[in-house]
Amino acid sequence: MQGIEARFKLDWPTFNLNVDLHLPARSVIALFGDSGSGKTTLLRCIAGLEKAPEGRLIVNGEIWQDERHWLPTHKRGLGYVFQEASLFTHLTVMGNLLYGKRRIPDDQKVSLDQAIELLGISHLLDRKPDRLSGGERSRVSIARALAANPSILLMDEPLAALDLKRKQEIIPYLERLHEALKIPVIYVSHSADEVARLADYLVVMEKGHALASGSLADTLTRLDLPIHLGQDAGVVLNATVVELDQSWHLARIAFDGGSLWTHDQAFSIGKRVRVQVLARDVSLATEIPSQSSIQNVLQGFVDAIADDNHPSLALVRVKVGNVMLLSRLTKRAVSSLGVATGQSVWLQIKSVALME
Amino acid sequence: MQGIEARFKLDWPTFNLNVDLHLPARSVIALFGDSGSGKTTLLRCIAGLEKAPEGRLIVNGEIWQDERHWLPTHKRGLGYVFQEASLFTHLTVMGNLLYGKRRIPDDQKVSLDQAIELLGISHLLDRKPDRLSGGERSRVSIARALAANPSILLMDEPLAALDLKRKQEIIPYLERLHEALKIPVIYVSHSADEVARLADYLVVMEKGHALASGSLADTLTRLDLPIHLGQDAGVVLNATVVELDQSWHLARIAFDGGSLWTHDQAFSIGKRVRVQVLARDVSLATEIPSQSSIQNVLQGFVDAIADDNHPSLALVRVKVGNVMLLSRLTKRAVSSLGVATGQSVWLQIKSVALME
Amino acid sequence: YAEKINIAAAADLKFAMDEIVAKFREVNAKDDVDVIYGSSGKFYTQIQQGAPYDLYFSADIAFPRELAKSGFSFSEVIPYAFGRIVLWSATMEANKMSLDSLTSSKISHIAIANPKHAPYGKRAEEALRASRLWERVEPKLVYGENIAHTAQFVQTGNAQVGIIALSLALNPALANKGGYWLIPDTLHAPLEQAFIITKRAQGNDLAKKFADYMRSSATRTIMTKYGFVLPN
Amino acid sequence: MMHLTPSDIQAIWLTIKLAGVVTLILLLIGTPIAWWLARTKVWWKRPIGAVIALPLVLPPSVLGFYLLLAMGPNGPVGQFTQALGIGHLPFTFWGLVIASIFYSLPFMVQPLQNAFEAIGERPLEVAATLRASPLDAFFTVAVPLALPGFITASILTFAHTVGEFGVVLMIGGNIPGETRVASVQIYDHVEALEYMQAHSLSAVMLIFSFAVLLCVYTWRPSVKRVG
Amino acid sequence: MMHLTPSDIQAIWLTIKLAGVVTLILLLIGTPIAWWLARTKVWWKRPIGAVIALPLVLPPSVLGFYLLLAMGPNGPVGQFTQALGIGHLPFTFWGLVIASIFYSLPFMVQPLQNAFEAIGERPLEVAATLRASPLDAFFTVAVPLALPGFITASILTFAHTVGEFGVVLMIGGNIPGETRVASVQIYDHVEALEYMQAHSLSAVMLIFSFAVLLCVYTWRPSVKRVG
Ligand SMILES: Nc1ncnc2c1ncn2[C@@H]1O[C@H](COP(=O)(O)OP(=O)(O)OP(=O)(O)O)[C@@H](O)[C@H]1O
Ligand SMILES: Nc1ncnc2c1ncn2[C@@H]1O[C@H](COP(=O)(O)OP(=O)(O)OP(=O)(O)O)[C@@H](O)[C@H]1O
Ligand SMILES: [Mg+2]
Ligand SMILES: [Mg+2]
Repeated sequence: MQGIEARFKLDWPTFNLNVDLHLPARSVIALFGDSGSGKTTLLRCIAGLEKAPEGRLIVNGEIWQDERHWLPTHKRGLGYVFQEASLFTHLTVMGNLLYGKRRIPDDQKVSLDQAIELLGISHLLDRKPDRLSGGERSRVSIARALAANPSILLMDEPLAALDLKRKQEIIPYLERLHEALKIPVIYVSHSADEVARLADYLVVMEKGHALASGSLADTLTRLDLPIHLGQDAGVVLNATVVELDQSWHLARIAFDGGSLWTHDQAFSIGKRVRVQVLARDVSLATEIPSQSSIQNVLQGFVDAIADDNHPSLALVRVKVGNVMLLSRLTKRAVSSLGVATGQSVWLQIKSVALME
Repeated sequence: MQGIEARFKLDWPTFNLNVDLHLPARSVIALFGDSGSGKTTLLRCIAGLEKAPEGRLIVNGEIWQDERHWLPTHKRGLGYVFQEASLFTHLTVMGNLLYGKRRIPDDQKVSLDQAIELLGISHLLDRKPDRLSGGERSRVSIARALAANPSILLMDEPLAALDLKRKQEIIPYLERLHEALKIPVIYVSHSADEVARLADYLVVMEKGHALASGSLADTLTRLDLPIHLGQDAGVVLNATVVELDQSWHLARIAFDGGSLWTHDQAFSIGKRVRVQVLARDVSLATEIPSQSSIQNVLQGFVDAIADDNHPSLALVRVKVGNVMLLSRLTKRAVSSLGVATGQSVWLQIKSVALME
Repeated sequence: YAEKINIAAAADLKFAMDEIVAKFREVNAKDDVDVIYGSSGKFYTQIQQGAPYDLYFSADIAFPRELAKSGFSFSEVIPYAFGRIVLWSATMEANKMSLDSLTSSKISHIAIANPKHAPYGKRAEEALRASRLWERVEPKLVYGENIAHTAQFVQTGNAQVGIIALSLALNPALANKGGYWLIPDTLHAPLEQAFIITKRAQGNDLAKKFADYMRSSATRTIMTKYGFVLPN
Repeated sequence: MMHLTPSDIQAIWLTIKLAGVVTLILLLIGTPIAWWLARTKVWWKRPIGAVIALPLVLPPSVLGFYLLLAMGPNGPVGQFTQALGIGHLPFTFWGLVIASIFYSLPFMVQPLQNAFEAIGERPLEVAATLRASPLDAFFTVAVPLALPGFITASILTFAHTVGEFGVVLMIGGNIPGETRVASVQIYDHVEALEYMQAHSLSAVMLIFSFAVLLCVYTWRPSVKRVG
Repeated sequence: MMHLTPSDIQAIWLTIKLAGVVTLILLLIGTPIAWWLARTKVWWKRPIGAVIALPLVLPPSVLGFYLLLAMGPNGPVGQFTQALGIGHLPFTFWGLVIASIFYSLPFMVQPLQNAFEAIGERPLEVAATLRASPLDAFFTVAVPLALPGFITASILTFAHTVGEFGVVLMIGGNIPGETRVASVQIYDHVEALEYMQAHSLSAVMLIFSFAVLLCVYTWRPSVKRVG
């Protein structure tokens, strides 16, 4: 049996965790939720650091916890990036990195050198953790978790302390790693952007419960949820590169409903990519738009209209071919354009974020 | 003499800090820079936690450090939100909050109750810090710094551990606080969004040096810098509410170059507000746009065109009335629209983020 | 082959016994004799618990008697000396004093061994009581753990006078100071000292040999020199 | 079996008084020393740290003998106290106190030093940013955070002073009500072969100490750290 | 002045051997006890903690007396060792070792317990996520992080064993080469009024101890914490 079956019940005086999740194997599962909603607690239960008495945890067919079994943390073969970097203060950075690596067989799959290079910590290897900046510490702790060759990776806001440039270097690396290792990654993040880039599957936590749990495509277009993703509501599309425009460094990608231009990342034709289209980047028009800098225009039909997180705003779900896209407009625009369910509209997509 | 004069030189084996800054009084000063660029170290120097031997620090005319003077930290009257929450583990949340408050005169200006309420920590007051989640801890530490009624506020990535909803509640509160207290705030952040919303003044750090230092309007439209702000290049406008559309919860705000519609936040006519316009939200057209959901259309002249952070992208600076706006387009669009310096263009602004 | 004995000896015997053993070694060069000095009471307890002592020289005959009674002794109880006590001072002319001088206001502290368990202390108390001085001097008394400790109180000047063993007062380390005054032995019960060969030394000829050596004239000379009054 | 003579009871009171006073004074003396050792960066803190532990390696009664010499009329301390008009310290309660302080200092300083070092810089930095002067921060942050260290140090010091008798015997002179503490009294009972009385007094000391220790341990907070 | 007799030198070696053996054994015994006390949450850890500190409150020679009774031919321990064929422990080197272990246990356990508590859960949790079994994590994480505690505990134990003579005298019987350690030897010198010899031996002990302590303190890492 593949996948992760996780059922936990915890009763703390101030907090109750009660989840029953079935998570896909080999996915990046985003854990999303307010501060204090129980994300860290859930990760700790999965790691075996918190002992939920009535728990049940089966990872890819292996029983980690049920009424009779309890696999201690060090036998679970996981990688955990703690919310606070938690480096060993008595070891150098290199000592920290080697700590896990030494305890696994030699034929491990993650190259430590590569992790060190990609996380930009090669100049720090001889230092003790008390001589590192906040972001440096969190990069070391990501590398440390990866070096232990986990069969499941738990990451608690790993990129929160990093600058955008760093994030943009690390995220593709994590993606590649995930592809190469074929392991599930459970990823806590407050950034809808990160979630959209990395995740296939989304779990939204609220007060210790899983409010929603499903594939990214399903959960992101559920109009009752995006409020939790705040301004960054949007959808993720799977597409194929079909045309390259080398002079302008652009690539045309086709999906189940049309095609879009995006930046070229040294693609080859036929490559499968994921792109994110944010609702805020999608505007609607009832006529085909005239000369504009917006180069991506698609045609679709309005599927649903819902309130957004401000009374002046609406989220409109538009069906383009076989996929759903979201657009955020003012309600006045909905009214003045006369947008209604079933109507044909033009979508102007200002920007498409590439994810691989 | 108003303002902050800060000159520090530190020579560590692995890192050199060398800055000479003149910062405005009563501003929110954003410290922006890569991980390890020295932001925390600079804050620590200002706070007197790091003793830079050849330093000079004058805050609103008061000498905090020079060749002869050294004001110890506890006499500097500052508030410091550390990068790691650093709560006192032997005190409850309330004990932590009262720690600073007890040490200042009674007629202090920040209401602790209000801070507690706005940071959403009222249910945590009796707990010890080891029973808090990561985000809860960082909120408590913000409240603790505020409660000490600082005359200058140093904040090291205070919102990094928080979800978007929380951030959106806290940022306006910090803005109001800053307005009410009229104190300088030095704010480290990796989020261009936060910087744009909060800051008046921007210092960009790189390898211990201040790469740029200037008002937000100046630095944000400097085309050689936005790469550091990544995808979130944009400008900030000061404007006045001139019209309210109550039925659609919209407000029209006028600035030195036209007017824009934005969400109504229970405004009254004449209120001064700040709005952020991101380059990614601005598209250009050479003809006046037809029926579209985009309701904000302005006219302006192309001032400059520069490369953006991907070879396919360009940043275009457009002068609208007396202010500059930025627009991000593909180079192909620049070419196909024939955008050139001095040309008249229409700006379609998809979204305007309100800051107060 | 060479034999070995451990002698447990009361601390007041230290100087005399060292000399006796040195002489004994001259005669029995190949044999090994170790002397361990300490409190008689402690040795008594330790012998009951199987301590490896072959001869036990007690400052108080009561201890060897008790051991003999309970079967820890191989020999009969052999008295070897009577101890005498003296008034001694490091800072005053003790030879010009008597017990009555102890009431002098110049004397704030008088050191005696703890009468509760130290035989010399017990005799000191008896002498003071017999002179009807006890009540008057008791507030000035400080108690040493044993007679050597008592001497140290006096020697360091912390107590102006002390009642110590004659054997100690004759010791070169103390003798040259202010002299001593011998307390008449009519004022206290005799301090009879005795030794035994322990059960452990049953087959040990060397122990027997040493016990015999105690009766030699060489030994008697040494004992007398150090202020012990010999039996008969 | 638990019959105590009045002099036993007097000895117990004296012991509690002595150990209490010594522990209190050592808290006052040892805390700043430990704080200084934990935080200074000068190289000669190491020899000083070593010197503080030195009295431990001398047998107590030998240490007592040296103290007796030093505090006596011909010793330097004795001449000093004489000049001050205090008189001489041997055979007095305060002489015992001073000797015990000297002897128990490492038991106070070492655990405190470790506890202070384990706090780290950060809490004190935080306190400074919240307007607490170094002294204020010391009492409101360092001391509460080092509480387990204070408790260990106090227990070791108190118990050690209760149990110690070599030094006490040497300089105290075994004076009832003044310097005859329980440890000396038990020792005297044993030496006088009064085993029943020794057992009773030992049992009382043990039970009393156990009760006190139990209270302290129960009340002792466990250390909490947030990662 | 520094003239030492052969028996002084023998006593010094015996002392170092005794203190070394006791410290080593106590590291082996005390560490698991301290670890357990630091980490268990059962209520009866508190009485156990109190019991461990109890031997401290008895005067050493009285404790020695009770140990002598227990380990002697009629005592329970004695009968047990006799049954094992080891014979009796009093008046042997190993008897001293056992008595000193008993007496010095709190000096080992208490600082270690504090040091272990100060580590907190997090480093051990991290170690577990990096595949370290509890035992592995104990040696590779807990021990290095508690190093200052180990050093303090070892110093206190070692020095205390070097200095202690009440127990040793009672149980050892002062037998040359077997149980006559330096503290007893110095004590004997003082009792015999051989002050010069006492001074020499004391000075040697102090200088030697100072040198050892200085090395330990110099090498001792300071605690580092990252906020
Ligand atoms: N105590 C120290 N001793 C020596 N070097 C240090 C020390 N603390 C930090 N550094 C180094 O100084 C540089 C600047 O650190 P600083 O903490 O100021 O960075 P930062 O800009 O705050 O980074 P981040 O965004 O990751 O928190 C880093 O390269 C770091 O490795
Ligand atoms: N040891 C504890 N004992 C009791 N309650 C706790 C404990 N740790 C956390 N909590 C509470 O449990 C709830 C969930 O905490 P958790 O750390 O899982 O939140 P989170 O979703 O990770 O939040 P954040 O985004 O702020 O890190 C919080 O309300 C917190 O106050
Ligand atoms: Mg969390
Ligand atoms: Mg930093």
